[in-house]
Amino acid sequence: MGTAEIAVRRRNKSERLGRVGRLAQGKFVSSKNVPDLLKRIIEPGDILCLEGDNQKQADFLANQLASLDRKDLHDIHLVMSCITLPAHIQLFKKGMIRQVDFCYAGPQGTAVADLVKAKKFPVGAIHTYNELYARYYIDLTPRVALIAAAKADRKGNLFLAANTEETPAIVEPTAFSDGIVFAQVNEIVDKLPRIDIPADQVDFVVEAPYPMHLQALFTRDPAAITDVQILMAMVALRGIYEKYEVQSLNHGVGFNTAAIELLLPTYGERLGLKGKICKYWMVNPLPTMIPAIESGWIERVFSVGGEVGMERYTAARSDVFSTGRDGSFHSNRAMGQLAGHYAVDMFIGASLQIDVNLPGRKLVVQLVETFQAGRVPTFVEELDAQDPSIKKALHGVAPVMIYGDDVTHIVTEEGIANVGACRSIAERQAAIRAVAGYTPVGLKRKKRETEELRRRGIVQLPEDVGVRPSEATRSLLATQDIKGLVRWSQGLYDPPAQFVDW
Amino acid sequence: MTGTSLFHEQTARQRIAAVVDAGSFVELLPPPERLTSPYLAQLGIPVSFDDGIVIGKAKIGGKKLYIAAQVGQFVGGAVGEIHGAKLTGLFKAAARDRVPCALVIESGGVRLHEGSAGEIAITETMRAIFECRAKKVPTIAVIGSDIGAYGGIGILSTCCDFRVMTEHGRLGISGPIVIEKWMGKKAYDSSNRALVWKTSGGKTKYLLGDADALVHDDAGAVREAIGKLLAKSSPVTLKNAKARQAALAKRLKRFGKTENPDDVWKGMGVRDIAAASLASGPEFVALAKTGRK
Amino acid sequence: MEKFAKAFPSKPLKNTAGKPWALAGVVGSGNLEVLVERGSRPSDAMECHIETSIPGYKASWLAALADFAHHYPAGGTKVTINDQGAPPVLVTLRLRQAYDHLTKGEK
Amino acid sequence: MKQPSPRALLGKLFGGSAKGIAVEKSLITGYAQVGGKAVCVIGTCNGTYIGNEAALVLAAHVIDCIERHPRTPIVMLVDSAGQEPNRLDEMLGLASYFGHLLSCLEVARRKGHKLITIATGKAIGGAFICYGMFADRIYALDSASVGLMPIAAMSAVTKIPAAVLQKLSKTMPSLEFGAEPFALLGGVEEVWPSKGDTQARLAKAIAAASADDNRAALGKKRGGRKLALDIRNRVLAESAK
Repeated sequence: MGTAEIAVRRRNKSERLGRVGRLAQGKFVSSKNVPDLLKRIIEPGDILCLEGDNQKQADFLANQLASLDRKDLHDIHLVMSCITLPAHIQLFKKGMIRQVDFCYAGPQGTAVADLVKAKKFPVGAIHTYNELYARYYIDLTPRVALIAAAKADRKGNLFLAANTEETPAIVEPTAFSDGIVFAQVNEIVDKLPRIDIPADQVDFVVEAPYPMHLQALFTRDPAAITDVQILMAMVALRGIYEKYEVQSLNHGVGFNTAAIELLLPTYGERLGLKGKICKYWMVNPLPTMIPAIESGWIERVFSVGGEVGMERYTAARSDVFSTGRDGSFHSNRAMGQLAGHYAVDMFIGASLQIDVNLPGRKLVVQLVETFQAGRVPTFVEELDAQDPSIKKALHGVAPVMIYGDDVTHIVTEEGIANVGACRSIAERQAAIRAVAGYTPVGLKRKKRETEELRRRGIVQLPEDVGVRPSEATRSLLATQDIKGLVRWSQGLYDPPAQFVDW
Repeated sequence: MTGTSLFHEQTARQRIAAVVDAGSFVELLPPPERLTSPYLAQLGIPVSFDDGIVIGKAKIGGKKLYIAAQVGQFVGGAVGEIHGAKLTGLFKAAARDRVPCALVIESGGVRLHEGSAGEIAITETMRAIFECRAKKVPTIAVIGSDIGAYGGIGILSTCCDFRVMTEHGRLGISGPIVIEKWMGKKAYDSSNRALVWKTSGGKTKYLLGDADALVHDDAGAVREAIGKLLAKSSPVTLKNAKARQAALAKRLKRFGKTENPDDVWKGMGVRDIAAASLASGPEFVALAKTGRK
Repeated sequence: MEKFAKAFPSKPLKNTAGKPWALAGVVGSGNLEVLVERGSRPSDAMECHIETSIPGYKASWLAALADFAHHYPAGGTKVTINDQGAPPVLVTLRLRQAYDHLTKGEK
Repeated sequence: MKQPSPRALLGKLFGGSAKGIAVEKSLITGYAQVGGKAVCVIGTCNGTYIGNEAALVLAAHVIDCIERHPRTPIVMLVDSAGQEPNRLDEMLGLASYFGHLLSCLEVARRKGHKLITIATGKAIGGAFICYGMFADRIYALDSASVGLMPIAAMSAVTKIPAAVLQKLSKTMPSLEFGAEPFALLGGVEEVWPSKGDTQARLAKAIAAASADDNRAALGKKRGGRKLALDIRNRVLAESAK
């Protein structure tokens, strides 16, 4: 019975490969033949994986897929991390997708919301990255995976460069269950700097007419960091990092955390914290970490992905970053996510995607301003969407739910609420109100209640952790602009053009 | 250990306080006078107590000067009727008292919401600036912010004896977005910030001789530069006008068809464009000097 | 634009000498200017006048100002605010800056 | 209103002596006679856009006048839509070229040349600021388009509905576009009927011109710019304390 089933899959794969005929020369496909080839290797009912997270996208293959008609491609069960490109939306608009399992909608959030309203977005579930990768091995194993790599050699070996990202997590489960792996590459060369994916696991390769989409997602211009964010960063440094002596951490990506990174060599140094906190990081190579790295704060960084412009810097700082034998940066999203969940003392960020049932005692710190741009309050009593899971997936910064229970601490410019130490839901709500400032939620706080929580250390105002708000100015940052980061890096950081004004 | 306050990030009041001798600034028509724009009020736009310009008397190194600073955050530092009248009055006071006058610029030019009133005010201020220059009273424009000196204020800045710039400062008339609209994105991509700064930024202006000093993005450096210029003047004479005519004609002949600012830099003796781009103001000045040798 | 005024109970200013006025902040997107002046009556109230470009947040304003008047002896001052959509935290921050300038002189 | 050709306009202003004035690339330079006395003429026509090159041409003529015709009045004609938005001109310092033109005019003024401007067509933006508005006295033909910008353009840039601006302009002439409202602000001494005897008016204007800037006082007197003069005077009074 079991052997018969496996034989079916294997036979099915060879049938598909047989249909390709002259559309490929060995593993190599010319870009103009890609649409036809896709028609022949994908079957209705397939689980199809399209590589694409919030940084790296197999965009050429996605565009080719979106150019097909419903008659050629339908009843697809799409699995992918991030719905990022207009081409992804097209697949739904054309009615090709029977079900989708994904993590995050990112820049297409509004378009996805429209699809949901039009009932053209058949969601299976919204996952964390690791849930999805894990299911690729169990019940969501792709029949066909469309992936992206930097380079291929003549045998079909792949080099993934700095943005290894999720490629291994997709290729392995697919290749080892008779699925088809089809890679777009920026160029085909005689010799690769290093082999990240062996040719053995790759069925087709196309040299795409344009380089893969790569977002400079983690670059935060220090020039845009506000005094309020600096105040929050100071409060977090003293009230969380210093208090709990946080050694290893998973930093979110935002101006708040960028402010913390840029305060380490200045404010952190003054507090005598160097060597005591923040030694091990699970985070992408953030340009704003350069001053802390250069000042000797950071021992080790492991990353889920690369960052545009950081290639020469990360290569030159191989003691801190993972580099391959070729000397260039290496990342791995699945392993990074694992490390981020199991190997760190603390998660901190504005929008956190958190697996429930965390092992051991971890700090989970939500770092938010009480108001977002345009005076939208960050704190709400209840999410106002019909489908909170979709709403949460669509929002860059998810509103803080007063009833949420994953978070141990909430840090705002008003102070810290140690919600993890609260004894009841009512107490938890009071603690959140105490730091919710002048939002509608915050206005409901009662003075006596706040004072009692302060006495017990559950609520801490800036002055309670030794922070003077008048000190919170941009002059405290190790550098105030991108050019300063380049100078800190000794010219090794090459910021993307949109950040260069010199 | 800590970083520094960058001049281009400071507010008008912070700039004045940091540039002049401590405690020496006496503001004229200060905020409690509440001289706010009736135009903006009518249009339902927030007003400001100083109408976007802080003016007064002060000292640098013990020497008296009049000083004004525009508030770039407030309607782009643009000149309305009150703003302009304060500025005209200050330069006229400088001419009357024979006391140097410095203007810290951060303005896109005329405040559109007030129509032609601001336009006339700018030309009245120009006349007042030349009153100062007739009496050899130094007038100094400081351009050190991203908003820069544009439109009528860009022209006004060139009427002063001297221009002190930082690499953040920009000097021009039409801004990049206007030019892009007019000429197309191919001719001028306004989102290409490096090109924008090489077109109108302090470094290029210094190389061409339109900025007299290029200093650190720091109030102390600006203070020092103003201090050095307080005893100097650039007389408005026929001889100087003829020399300038020849220089500007030569510039146009030499670079009039040069598309790439880097080629202008090279033509002016900058050898390593990448290093010069990354250099601070004073470093750039040094690089340009060695290049010319 | 929305305009409102209210006086909040506050202990009288401690030192009566010093600068007659102080200003903090600038009117710009997401920012505000706060002018604090001495010599307002009565001496146990902080008199506030607000003009804001974003209507509908009066409750937040009043709460922030009341808290300030409660925490600092600001009686006998007149506070006038021109606002262009600053978040409440900035209101408190600028008030504190202007207050510091007024009571302690130059920053 | 249909604009007369540049030549026709020059003929109207300077009669037969207009033959001494060159019109090239919409730039006007030359010498002519007004009321039997020599004048120097610089200017723009055809609503042209001006840039670095144009500023140099006009400045050269001003220098020529100072050197060869001492104390001869300079008549400036303005019909220009503004500075041409151009990256290369900006890179080479358009503001400096305009500033140089203004400096040359200032040299002339100090050496006893009277400066008279006539806005003949478009008198808009940087092109008006960079020479025309720098005169001792500024006049405009009633057919001229004078001002910062028309309400429609102002509305497009400020995002304020045109109707709102239109309504406000009834009480705030500064917002209105045209020679008459500009005169209410003091920006124009007098608006001249296009059909009238402009030669006689020009002769009178030259005779009466003086170098003191009377515009703020005029604006206050005429009610179009009520604040400027008083505020300027307050600065002068308080700075003298």
